[in-house]
Amino acid sequence: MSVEFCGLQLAHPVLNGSGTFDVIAARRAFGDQLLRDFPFSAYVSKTITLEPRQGNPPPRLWEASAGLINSIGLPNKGLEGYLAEDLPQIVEITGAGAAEVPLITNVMGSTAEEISRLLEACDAHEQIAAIELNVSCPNVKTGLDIGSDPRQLEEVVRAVRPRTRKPLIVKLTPNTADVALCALAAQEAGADAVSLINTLRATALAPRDPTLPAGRWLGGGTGGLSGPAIRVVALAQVAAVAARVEVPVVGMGGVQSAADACDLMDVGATLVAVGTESFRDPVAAARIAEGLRAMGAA
Amino acid sequence: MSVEFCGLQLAHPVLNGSGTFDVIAARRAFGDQLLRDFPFSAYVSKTITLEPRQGNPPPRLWEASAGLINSIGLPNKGLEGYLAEDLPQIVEITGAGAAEVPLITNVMGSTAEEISRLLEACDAHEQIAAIELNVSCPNVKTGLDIGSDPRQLEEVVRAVRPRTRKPLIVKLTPNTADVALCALAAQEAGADAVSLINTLRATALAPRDPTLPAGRWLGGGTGGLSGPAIRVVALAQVAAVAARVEVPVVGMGGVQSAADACDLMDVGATLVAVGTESFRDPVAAARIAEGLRAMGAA
Amino acid sequence: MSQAPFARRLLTVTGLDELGAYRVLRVADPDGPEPEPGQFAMLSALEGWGGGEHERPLLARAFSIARRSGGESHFLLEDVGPGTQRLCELRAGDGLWALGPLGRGFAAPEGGRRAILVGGGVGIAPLAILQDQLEGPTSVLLGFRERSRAQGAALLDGARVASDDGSVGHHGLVTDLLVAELQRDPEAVVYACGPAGMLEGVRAICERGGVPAQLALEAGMACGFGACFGCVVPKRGGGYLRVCVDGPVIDAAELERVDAHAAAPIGDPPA
Amino acid sequence: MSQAPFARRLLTVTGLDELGAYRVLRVADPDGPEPEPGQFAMLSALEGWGGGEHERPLLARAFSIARRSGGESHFLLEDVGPGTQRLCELRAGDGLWALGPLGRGFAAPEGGRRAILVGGGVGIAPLAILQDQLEGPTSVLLGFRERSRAQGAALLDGARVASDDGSVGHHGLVTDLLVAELQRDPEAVVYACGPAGMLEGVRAICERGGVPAQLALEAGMACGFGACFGCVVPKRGGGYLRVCVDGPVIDAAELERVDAHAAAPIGDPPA
Ligand SMILES: Cc1cc2nc3c(=O)[nH]c(=O)nc-3n(C[C@H](O)[C@H](O)[C@H](O)COP(=O)(O)OP(=O)(O)OC[C@H]3O[C@@H](n4cnc5c(N)ncnc54)[C@H](O)[C@@H]3O)c2cc1C
Ligand SMILES: Cc1cc2nc3c(=O)[nH]c(=O)nc-3n(C[C@H](O)[C@H](O)[C@H](O)COP(=O)(O)OP(=O)(O)OC[C@H]3O[C@@H](n4cnc5c(N)ncnc54)[C@H](O)[C@@H]3O)c2cc1C
Ligand SMILES: Cc1cc2nc3c(=O)[nH]c(=O)nc-3n(C[C@H](O)[C@H](O)[C@H](O)COP(=O)(O)O)c2cc1C
Ligand SMILES: Cc1cc2nc3c(=O)[nH]c(=O)nc-3n(C[C@H](O)[C@H](O)[C@H](O)COP(=O)(O)O)c2cc1C
Ligand code: FES
Ligand code: FES
Repeated sequence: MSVEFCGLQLAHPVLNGSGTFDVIAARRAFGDQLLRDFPFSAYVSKTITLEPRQGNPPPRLWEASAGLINSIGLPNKGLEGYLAEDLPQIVEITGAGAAEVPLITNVMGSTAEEISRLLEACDAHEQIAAIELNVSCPNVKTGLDIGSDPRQLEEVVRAVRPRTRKPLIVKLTPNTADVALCALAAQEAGADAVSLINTLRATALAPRDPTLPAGRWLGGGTGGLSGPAIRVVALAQVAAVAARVEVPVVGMGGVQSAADACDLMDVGATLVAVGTESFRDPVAAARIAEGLRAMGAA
Repeated sequence: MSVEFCGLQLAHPVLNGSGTFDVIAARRAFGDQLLRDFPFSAYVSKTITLEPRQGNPPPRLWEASAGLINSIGLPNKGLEGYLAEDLPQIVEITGAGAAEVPLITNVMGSTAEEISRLLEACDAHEQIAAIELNVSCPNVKTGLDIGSDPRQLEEVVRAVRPRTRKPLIVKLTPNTADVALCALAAQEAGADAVSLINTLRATALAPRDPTLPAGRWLGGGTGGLSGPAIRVVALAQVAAVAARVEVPVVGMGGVQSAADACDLMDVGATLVAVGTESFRDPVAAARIAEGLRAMGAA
Repeated sequence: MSQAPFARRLLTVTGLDELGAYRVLRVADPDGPEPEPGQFAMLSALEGWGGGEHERPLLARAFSIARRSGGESHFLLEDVGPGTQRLCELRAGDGLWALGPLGRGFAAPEGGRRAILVGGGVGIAPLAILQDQLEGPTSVLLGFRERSRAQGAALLDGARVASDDGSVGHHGLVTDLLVAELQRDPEAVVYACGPAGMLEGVRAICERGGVPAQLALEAGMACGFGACFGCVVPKRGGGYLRVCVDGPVIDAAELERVDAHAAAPIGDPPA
Repeated sequence: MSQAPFARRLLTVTGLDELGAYRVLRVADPDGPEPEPGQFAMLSALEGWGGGEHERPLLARAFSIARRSGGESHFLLEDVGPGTQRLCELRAGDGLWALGPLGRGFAAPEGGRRAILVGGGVGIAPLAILQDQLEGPTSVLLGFRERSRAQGAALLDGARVASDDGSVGHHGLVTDLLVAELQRDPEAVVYACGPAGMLEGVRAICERGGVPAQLALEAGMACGFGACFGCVVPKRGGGYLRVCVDGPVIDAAELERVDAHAAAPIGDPPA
């Protein structure tokens, strides 16, 4: 069941999707049982940016047909705040003597320069085992632009790659014409792994209710669709990417069960991440890992 | 309720999505009641290509979470077969003395040359009121390539545009980084309208059942996702396009109810098309048109 | 072929009876068109089905009309997935959407030939209404996986049964019975419905013996009325047939072979 | 704050009682942690809920714990959408997933201040368990849209009621009662829960009078434990609070105003 990924030894193949599990808040809610029963084999932290961000105005959520649209807008304390305030608390939960899983820090920047500074800073912290570069967030213009054009993506990743010796995972955008070309570009530029899919661009209007202002529901205007609705899109994209690249693939999108995870692994994913399903069931990842074990799939 | 679209006067704003209603087969199944209760205000025929196509091997369908994946592969009799065999039968149903709705013929080709021949041939038939150019079918490589790159799309549409005086609707692919750029390109190149969304690329694996061969379920390998699961993605894409183009927009994707149709019109669609929902309820379009009327939305 | 009203109709369930491993769904439909044997309907439950509020089942499911009697339509169900499970939960008084009768049914025997009805598993359903309407003597040969399914044979009169596990009747395949029956009467015509493997056996046997055969096929269907082009099976000589409008009853001569993967699996492969 | 076991727990419904326009859902939970007043749980029905087989509701829904008694947890429900509708269909014996208790509850009054409980509509729920646990005299002021909802007042002891349509009690807003009550006792502390418009009224009144107030907020929630960052409300001085982990009970001083659009609407705005 143990699996090797970019030099990390993981107890099983199921992680969290970035931005879908806040261990600091979860510890407040669940106490130290979180540490003992930690459901993920590695912890991916929420996307951080160079400067602090408040995120989008509410409403930030809309439940769609078999899915969830979020328009969170990447709230975070910025690089400094993350390293000074969040990192120590995260490591207390994920680190030695506690859950003991590797920490993957997810970062996003709108220029190679910004990303370089993020990577360098992460590189200097030994508690960070690997870095995931988010080039795919649909809520922030720059993230989209970098990630959806293979050439630009290759350029940026090549420019930033030397700034860290840690494994670099590039999280691709699904909102692109041919995700396999983007994956190949990331690989060519030196990514150690790719992860996908992020959310599909989507939007919702306010319910036709005279007590509510009409128009866009989400404070951010548009958002990203996750959950079961995107599962078969994720399967196609992960399959297309895994068929083309040599580097390991982290597959995600609508995974709710071990069978869903197994499908992603069958088409070539090395690891599987769980996002929206953790909202329904915070220990979903443990259940899925257990199921994979029972299926003999991992 | 009557609505003007590219010079055509339509009784209401609800059409069918191409490839989701075969009037010839429906007449065999339902008889002449089809003519009397015709649910669409214009009839869009299934995509035709220059040469006949058998379509993909079965299985061609997979029911997904709140959606349907199809991998039909554009079976059709080819241009000649369509004009000689299908067109007269279609017109008997949609034409004067019968349903009396305009016929929109949907065509696809992999080169400007091919498309030109299709447009010229359609132009010569007065029974055809308008032409929809499918640059978005995810099952056929060439359709994807033309439609997902704004520059290539503009080039092709500009090249073929002079071949017909009939209104030309360009059906965009949703599998692209920025669909509004594609819509603008189509408009610049002379499209009279754009329509979207086509299906999202998706796939499925065979159920884990020892009696079935493992691997990809669909004979065509991958397919396209339609139905409720894609509704909020369609809404975002239609909104993005309608905000940028001047030409009318035909919105579709997961429409099941008048409220869904109204959402698309609220973000700027002039017409709305119904696809997968007609499979569940062949007169869904009439129900939706009726509902729009009751909501005062059309 | 009987044509369907152009709209699904909201019918009321009158009962759901156990029949061994199967259920017989009875629905009040006094005004519905008389179906031909072999025709089917696309069914979905009014509540707890599809799209608006539920995820799967989303699309309606195809079911052979198994019998018409006293203004009721009967369907034989086997619970194999979300759609059939939901239908098996229905109770008298519940609402059911039905679109149909759809498709091409069985053609009457030509030239006074005797009919042999060959059914497998839940595929026996259209043979019941066929037997109701055929004149003259018929042979009925049915195959099942095991005893609880074999109770389904009560749907027809005078059936001879084979079972995979030997728990009822002939221990073996229903096609064994067919071979023997054709030896007795090579001038018969065969009407068959069941899983793809069984139909392929029937097809090959009849081809070898030069016996005309009409096969009621199944395939995954999204619409049931020719709209989606999803339900195809390969045609002899190339190309595809749409099972919903070119079938479900197809002359065996039109097929090269019945492909197990192409046809949607049905619940109860007897072999 | 009481912490939740790290996993949703499968509980059994013991009953669903009518209370005017509302329902009281009772659930056996003898081993569950004791919640603090103001804490909530994320609930979803075992059957007919979410994702795997159904479309909406997909995510669990947040509900204040209205009472603990005899090993049971009580929830007050108003049917306003697919989730609450499904919960209102539950019957004794049905399974219910519960994650909780979650969030920060009400803090006990400081310095012997008398508590005034102000509730609106289904938002009266957390005030019931608060009243159960408060020592000393309290005033209970509740606002409802009309008579059938006002029956919900029976959940608390000695409530004074206002109704929008004047059918019960004071004809007007519950905040009218609060203004009068604060004139009598300006040294009180206010605990309030209800729709955003009412909470904003309470907040403004208390700010003007320098009265401390704790407001139990609502917001659309995907997770309930701080994972999604979806449930935010604007904080005084900029930035956002997560209602699920920074609240749902928030000191009025932390808020500039309670924004009606930001907070998820609840069923029964009394104004
Ligand atoms: C003309 C015709 C007549 C029929 N008559 C009868 C009848 O009289 N009685 C009867 O019981 N059945 C009959 N069937 C079969 C019946 O339609 C199917 O069993 C039914 O559609 C299954 O639906 P389900 O939701 O229960 O199962 P599904 O989940 O649809 O599973 C059925 C089969 O489809 C495959 N499958 C699994 N998941 C999916 C998926 N997500 N998308 C697509 N395929 C999937 C699997 O191989 C599975 O075994 C008939 C079919 C046809 C075409
Ligand atoms: C801490 C807390 C405590 C609560 N306590 C209680 C309680 O004790 N009792 C109680 O009855 N309720 C309580 N609520 C409110 C309850 O959680 C909501 O009423 C419930 O989530 C509604 O779910 P629904 O599926 O029934 O309705 P929904 O369909 O979710 O509709 C609820 C509202 O959300 C909006 N909405 C509509 N469609 C959507 C959509 N697709 N996606 C997102 N929003 C949409 C609409 O404005 C609608 O009025 C509480 C909420 C919170 C946060
Ligand atoms: C509420 C929410 C917040 C998210 N935040 C981030 C984020 O900060 N960075 C990121 O790379 N992905 C983010 N994602 C995307 C997820 O990591 C994941 O790629 C996506 O949700 C698909 O998986 P799922 O269907 O299992 O949720 C977020 C998703 C959700 C639902
Ligand atoms: C079975 C099926 C076949 C389709 N065939 C075509 C086609 O031939 N040409 C085309 O342009 N679009 C085709 N489409 C796409 C639809 O026209 C429509 O764009 C899409 O299904 C989204 O709408 P819906 O969610 O309402 O189905 C097809 C869709 C389905 C489901
Ligand atoms: S089921 Fe749609 S064409 Fe046959
Ligand atoms: S509900 Fe998810 S963070 Fe509050």
